[in-house]
Amino acid sequence: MAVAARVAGVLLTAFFFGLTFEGIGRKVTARIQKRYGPPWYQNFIDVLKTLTKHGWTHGWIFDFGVVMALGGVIATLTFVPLGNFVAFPGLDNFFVIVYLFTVGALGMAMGMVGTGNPWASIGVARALTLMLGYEVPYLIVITSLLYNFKTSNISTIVEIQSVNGWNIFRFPIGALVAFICLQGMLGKEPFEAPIAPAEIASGPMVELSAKYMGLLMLMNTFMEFVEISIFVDLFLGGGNYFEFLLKYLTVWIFAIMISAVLPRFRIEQAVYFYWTVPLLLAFIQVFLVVAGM
Amino acid sequence: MITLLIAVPLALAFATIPLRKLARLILPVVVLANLVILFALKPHVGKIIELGSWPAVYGITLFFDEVAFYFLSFVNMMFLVISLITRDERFSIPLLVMNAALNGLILTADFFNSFVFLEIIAITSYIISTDKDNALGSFKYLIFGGVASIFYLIGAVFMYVQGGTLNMAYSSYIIGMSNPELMKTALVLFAITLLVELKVLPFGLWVPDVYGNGSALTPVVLGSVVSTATVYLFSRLSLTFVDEHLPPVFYYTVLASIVLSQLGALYQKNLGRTLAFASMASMSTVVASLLTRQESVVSTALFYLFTDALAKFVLFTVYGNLGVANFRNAKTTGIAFTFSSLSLVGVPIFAGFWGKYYLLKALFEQENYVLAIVVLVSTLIELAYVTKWNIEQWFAKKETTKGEIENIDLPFVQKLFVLLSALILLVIGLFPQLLLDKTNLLAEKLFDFQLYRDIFFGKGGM
Amino acid sequence: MQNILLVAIIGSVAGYLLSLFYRRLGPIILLLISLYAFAMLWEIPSNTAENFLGYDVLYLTTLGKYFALLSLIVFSAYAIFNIVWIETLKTPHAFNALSILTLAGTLGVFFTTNLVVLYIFWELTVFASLFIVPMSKSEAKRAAVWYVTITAIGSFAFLFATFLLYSKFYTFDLVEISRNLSQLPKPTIWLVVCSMLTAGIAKSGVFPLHVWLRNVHGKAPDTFSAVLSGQLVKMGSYLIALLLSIFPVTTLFPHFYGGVNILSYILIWLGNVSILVGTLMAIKQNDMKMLIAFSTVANSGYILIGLALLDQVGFAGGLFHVFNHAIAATMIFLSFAAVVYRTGTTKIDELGGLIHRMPVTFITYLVGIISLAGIPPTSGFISKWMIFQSLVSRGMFVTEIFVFVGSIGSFLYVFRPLAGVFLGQLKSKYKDVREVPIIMQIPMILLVLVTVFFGVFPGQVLEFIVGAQKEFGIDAFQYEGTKLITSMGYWDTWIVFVMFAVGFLIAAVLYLITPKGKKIPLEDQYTSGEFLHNFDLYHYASRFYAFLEREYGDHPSLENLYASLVNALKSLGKGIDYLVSRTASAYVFWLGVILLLLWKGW
Amino acid sequence: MLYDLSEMFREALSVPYYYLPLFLVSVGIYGIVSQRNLFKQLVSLGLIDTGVNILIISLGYIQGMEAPIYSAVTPIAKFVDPLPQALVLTAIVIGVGVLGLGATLLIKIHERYGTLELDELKFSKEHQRWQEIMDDEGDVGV
Repeated sequence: MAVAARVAGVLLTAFFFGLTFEGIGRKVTARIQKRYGPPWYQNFIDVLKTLTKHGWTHGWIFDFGVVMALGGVIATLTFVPLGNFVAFPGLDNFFVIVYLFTVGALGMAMGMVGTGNPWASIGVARALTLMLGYEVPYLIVITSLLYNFKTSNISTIVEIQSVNGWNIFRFPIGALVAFICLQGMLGKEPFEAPIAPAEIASGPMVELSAKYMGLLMLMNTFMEFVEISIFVDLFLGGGNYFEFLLKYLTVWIFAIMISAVLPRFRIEQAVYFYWTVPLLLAFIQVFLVVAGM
Repeated sequence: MITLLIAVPLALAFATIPLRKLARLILPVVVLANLVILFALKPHVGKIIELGSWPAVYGITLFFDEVAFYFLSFVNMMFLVISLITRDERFSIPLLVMNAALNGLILTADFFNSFVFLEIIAITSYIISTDKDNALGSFKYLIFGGVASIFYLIGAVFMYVQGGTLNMAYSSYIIGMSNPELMKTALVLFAITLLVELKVLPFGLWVPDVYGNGSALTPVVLGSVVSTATVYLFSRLSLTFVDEHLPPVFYYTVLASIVLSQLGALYQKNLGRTLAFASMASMSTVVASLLTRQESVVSTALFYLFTDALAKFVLFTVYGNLGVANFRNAKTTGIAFTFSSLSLVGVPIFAGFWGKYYLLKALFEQENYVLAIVVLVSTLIELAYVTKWNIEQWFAKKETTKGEIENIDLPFVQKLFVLLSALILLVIGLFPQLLLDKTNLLAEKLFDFQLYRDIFFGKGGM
Repeated sequence: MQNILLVAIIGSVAGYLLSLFYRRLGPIILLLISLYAFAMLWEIPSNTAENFLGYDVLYLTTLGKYFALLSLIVFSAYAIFNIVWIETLKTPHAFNALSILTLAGTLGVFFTTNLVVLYIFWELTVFASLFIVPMSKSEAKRAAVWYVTITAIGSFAFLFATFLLYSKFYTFDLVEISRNLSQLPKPTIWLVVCSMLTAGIAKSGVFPLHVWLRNVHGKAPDTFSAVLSGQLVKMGSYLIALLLSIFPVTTLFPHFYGGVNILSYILIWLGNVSILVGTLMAIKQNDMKMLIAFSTVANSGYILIGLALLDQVGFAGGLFHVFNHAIAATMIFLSFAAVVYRTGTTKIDELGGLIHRMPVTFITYLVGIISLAGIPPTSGFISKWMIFQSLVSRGMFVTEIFVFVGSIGSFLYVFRPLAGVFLGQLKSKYKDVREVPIIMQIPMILLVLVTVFFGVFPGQVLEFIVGAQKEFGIDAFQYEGTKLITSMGYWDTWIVFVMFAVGFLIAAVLYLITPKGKKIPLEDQYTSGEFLHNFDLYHYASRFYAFLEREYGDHPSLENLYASLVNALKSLGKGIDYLVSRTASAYVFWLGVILLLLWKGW
Repeated sequence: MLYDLSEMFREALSVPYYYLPLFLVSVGIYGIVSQRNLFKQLVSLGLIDTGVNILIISLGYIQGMEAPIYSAVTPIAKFVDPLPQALVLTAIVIGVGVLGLGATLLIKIHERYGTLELDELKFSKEHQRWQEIMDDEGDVGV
């Protein structure tokens, strides 16, 4: 029963704070762009409103894809440690989380392409290509951490940091690379080509309406939560629940601020970028780790 | 008694010149009679026969031992099959003459006689290779053969001048005792002549034009029968009478010949020429193995020789009659073709596999890695084009129209023999020991000059 | 084992004769033989020696048993599918006979440690499968020649090594040889081991001998591609696994990096390049079968990396990946066969929207690619996870790049047929397409269940793998029930699956309690405000990743290199032919030259 | 050590009656190599044959000996070696056979291609094949 409570805790945290932080992010973006911006609870309104409307569907795969996307991300979320708050201690294997994560992504991609709209296909193709770009340096950096600590459990690394100090100070280059990759994962500028509303009509989201939109907004929130949480856990020392949320908010605002002022890369430029600068930096980090520095 | 093997076909050949039809009918009978005589004489192997009761040193002698027996049986059996499947009566008389000469070549123990028989075989070969109006190819063959045979003649006379007798055993013994270098020189002369018939590359350049002309008869007779008999002579000369290796340049030439003729085959766009090059390659492989002068290798070379001759018989018969066939309309023939060609390459469960298997095994036991690698590489190339031609014929594009139906498959008799040969290859493939025992025996005898000599000296004496 | 082999060999003749009466009997016989063999084999304990036709040559290792059972699963699925599919073939009899013969050959390979017997069965398999390849498309003729030639490069190298070993030890028995191998001088060991591995590399489609896969898999009869990719390629992996584990590789070759010896390191690099080549080429393909053919190259690379690590986790991961890829590739190719059965094309951009007509086929493909891409809760993830764990624990970061590129790249390429063939706009040409007959659906559904089942309960597969590891003295992979344990942490397939179900349930509940959506036709779309008259063209399928493809568009091609090599050989042959076509005069001249050479000596 | 060619030549040149066969064989080989006419090639083959035959006879010649004929006047065993002469007789017969056959073949070639010149022959062979291809295609068209 304790497990169920912990799982519920993680999910509710992600729901409330995820949406809240998104709202704050919108506010921050607006202020940077000299606008007033929506209130912090705007995202709750958006989700609830969309979920109560009647929408359109393009067939069962569309419905199935949406459910699979949300379900997959929820499943992933339950394994992510929020600082020292872990639903399944010992089971937070990094690779399991990364790969479980793709279930949701696949569900979304499948459902959206299932609408039959080519803009969605283009968006998904771009998203996958971008993924090919950022995952490689990201995984290299993270695996260098795992190699260094001889474990692939995230919470173990969190524990080690509480003794040794944050990894962002021990591995500054790695943290930098991971953050650049995080920007791509979040789909924020300058790596925003898969969605690009002005170019491909929001790409995967082109045919979304009502509750489908709402469910995918939730999914998106959860995805961001997973991505940032892993970064916070691995580099910023996790900490207790509230420290964790604070760190989370910091990273999130930082990412938002960067995205607010940058234009977007073309997709192959993004891949090229990822495979040159961050990958090189990642290998410098690897060299330092292997050399024991 | 064994003399009949030479006398009867020869006599009947000349007797039937006015009656061509009769010659065609007589040919299988004669060959069958040969076989009967052979098997009747099997208990008497290891004998010499002195014609006209002259002592062996001076007179003409025939030598009949196990080696000769098996080669004779093979040659005559192939001849029987050929005589049964050939419907062309033009070549019956040359075939009779050739049969006599082949028997003579295998039996004779006299240098000059072997030259004469060789020339008779050559002349009949020239005639047979004019099949399908291929006079030009035949002429090319004639020039090659004509020039080459002179070396044999010089060699024979050389042996006589040095040894004082034309008898193989005596003169090689005498020269071997007094001056082995001279013996080797003579052997080089003999070898150059034989290499033309053995289709080793610079000397075998006539082969594609003669074999690849679309005739069914020419390549079968020349490839499966004449080559086999020539291998006999070559192995006798180079293994029994000489204790030393031929100059290494021979070996390297033959090795190059294996690979180059496979490459030639790979390039060909014509199945006949492909097969011609392939038979050059396999004969070169046999020669290369003989040149190693190691008993186990020679034994497997003979194994390889017999299975290869059988496979080539099938391939050439099918090609000669059907051209590039469409096997979907001729399944039995197709299966025989495929079996034989796979055996040729050395695919497991066919006889050819064991040929290559024992060959490689023997080569590795002797640590002869160069030839082993050459054999493997050449097999690889062979595999590529054999596969290509098999697939080409099994999955031919053109659908046969009704008008063509008569000639889309082999006639019954040919189909029977082709299938039979393919099945023999399969049976030998399943039970290789059947043939291997024989070839082991042959190899042992081939190397036993002591025995050969003893038979002569015991009988004739100087 | 002897009985199984004999039944299969006799069965191939029976299959031929019976299909003459009724063509569907052939696949049924294959199915019966597969089931019989499966039942028999399951009972045979490993490390059993048996006679074959009076020769003491059969020996069942756990590894062999594992591969044999896996093959039988693939063949059973193939057989069931063929019962209906066989109607499309022009030459069903030969197809049936050769299919059964292929099974016999491949089982023979797994049942022996005698090198010559292994070679014989190996070639039997190659030649039986060779003649199946060109049965449905005439373009496959050239492909078949490439297939047999490249496989033969490997098998002849193997034969070479076999005889080399024979000349040293006078035995063909692999177990006995491996005991004495260290007595040989170093260069010989290198030569022998590398030559033998070449056979496995050629057969499993690892760089640089991968070039045959594209055309052979792509143009072979549709269901046979499943066997080619799911089973025959695994024969190569078997050989690699057997050789690497039975030879004391770790003591024979010096240590290089991260606890990996130099030979393994070279193999891992071959695996790396295979992954890169396979992935990048797969992304480019427009023909769905060729796409998966290249994916087979990449996955063979994964398997090779796993096996070459030769440790507790990596080796087990490699063996598990064999299982996963075999099942996944079979599923994918069978679903393609179903698509081709109904539509007659393999070009991705000629299809679209088939999910609305062929849902079962789609599900099969979907689960297949989920497993192929290594996404939980299918079994495909387990093996990838194991390989990752092993690589990370050794700090092999360069290899990781390739492995990760291959892993992420696999999402890219498997999505291409998904989007182009099954999703998107349904082409008006295929409006009336129906789902394939129920008999064809059965194997697909069964394989889906197998994949998910072993993804959640991998115990049975792991038991075999652990058995194989123990047999060859490698530390056994640790697992308790559904909990997989490595030195760097563990995970539990069951809990992950449960949480997956919970997440799904939450999403489903959310979906169900919210207002229902209205079903609208595919043509009812956002069209940028344009009037569209032809929705066939409103489908993004051709050059799906054009923006990525052009980044490596002018890559060097090994296929071209080999082709030009063959051309070079042919022009040598042409030179010989030129000599022939010249008239006699030139040759006698040559004769003279040779003669002179002879006299002067060499 | 292999047999030394130059040694052999020196030996041959020291004996005057080897000059003729050497000359004939050289001319024959040159003819076969250089001539583009098939008949001339055949004649060259004949020359080589003759040269070799003479060589063989000279091998059996012993300086100062007499012809190997038994009679009341000839002293016993002061003959040259008779066997090479006998062999040469056979060789000549065979040579005639080969030459005759060669001539027959040439006639056939001439009948078929209308020429014995290799260069023309090549062209006419090519021409003929081309003609055959055209014929085949004509059949298909009809």
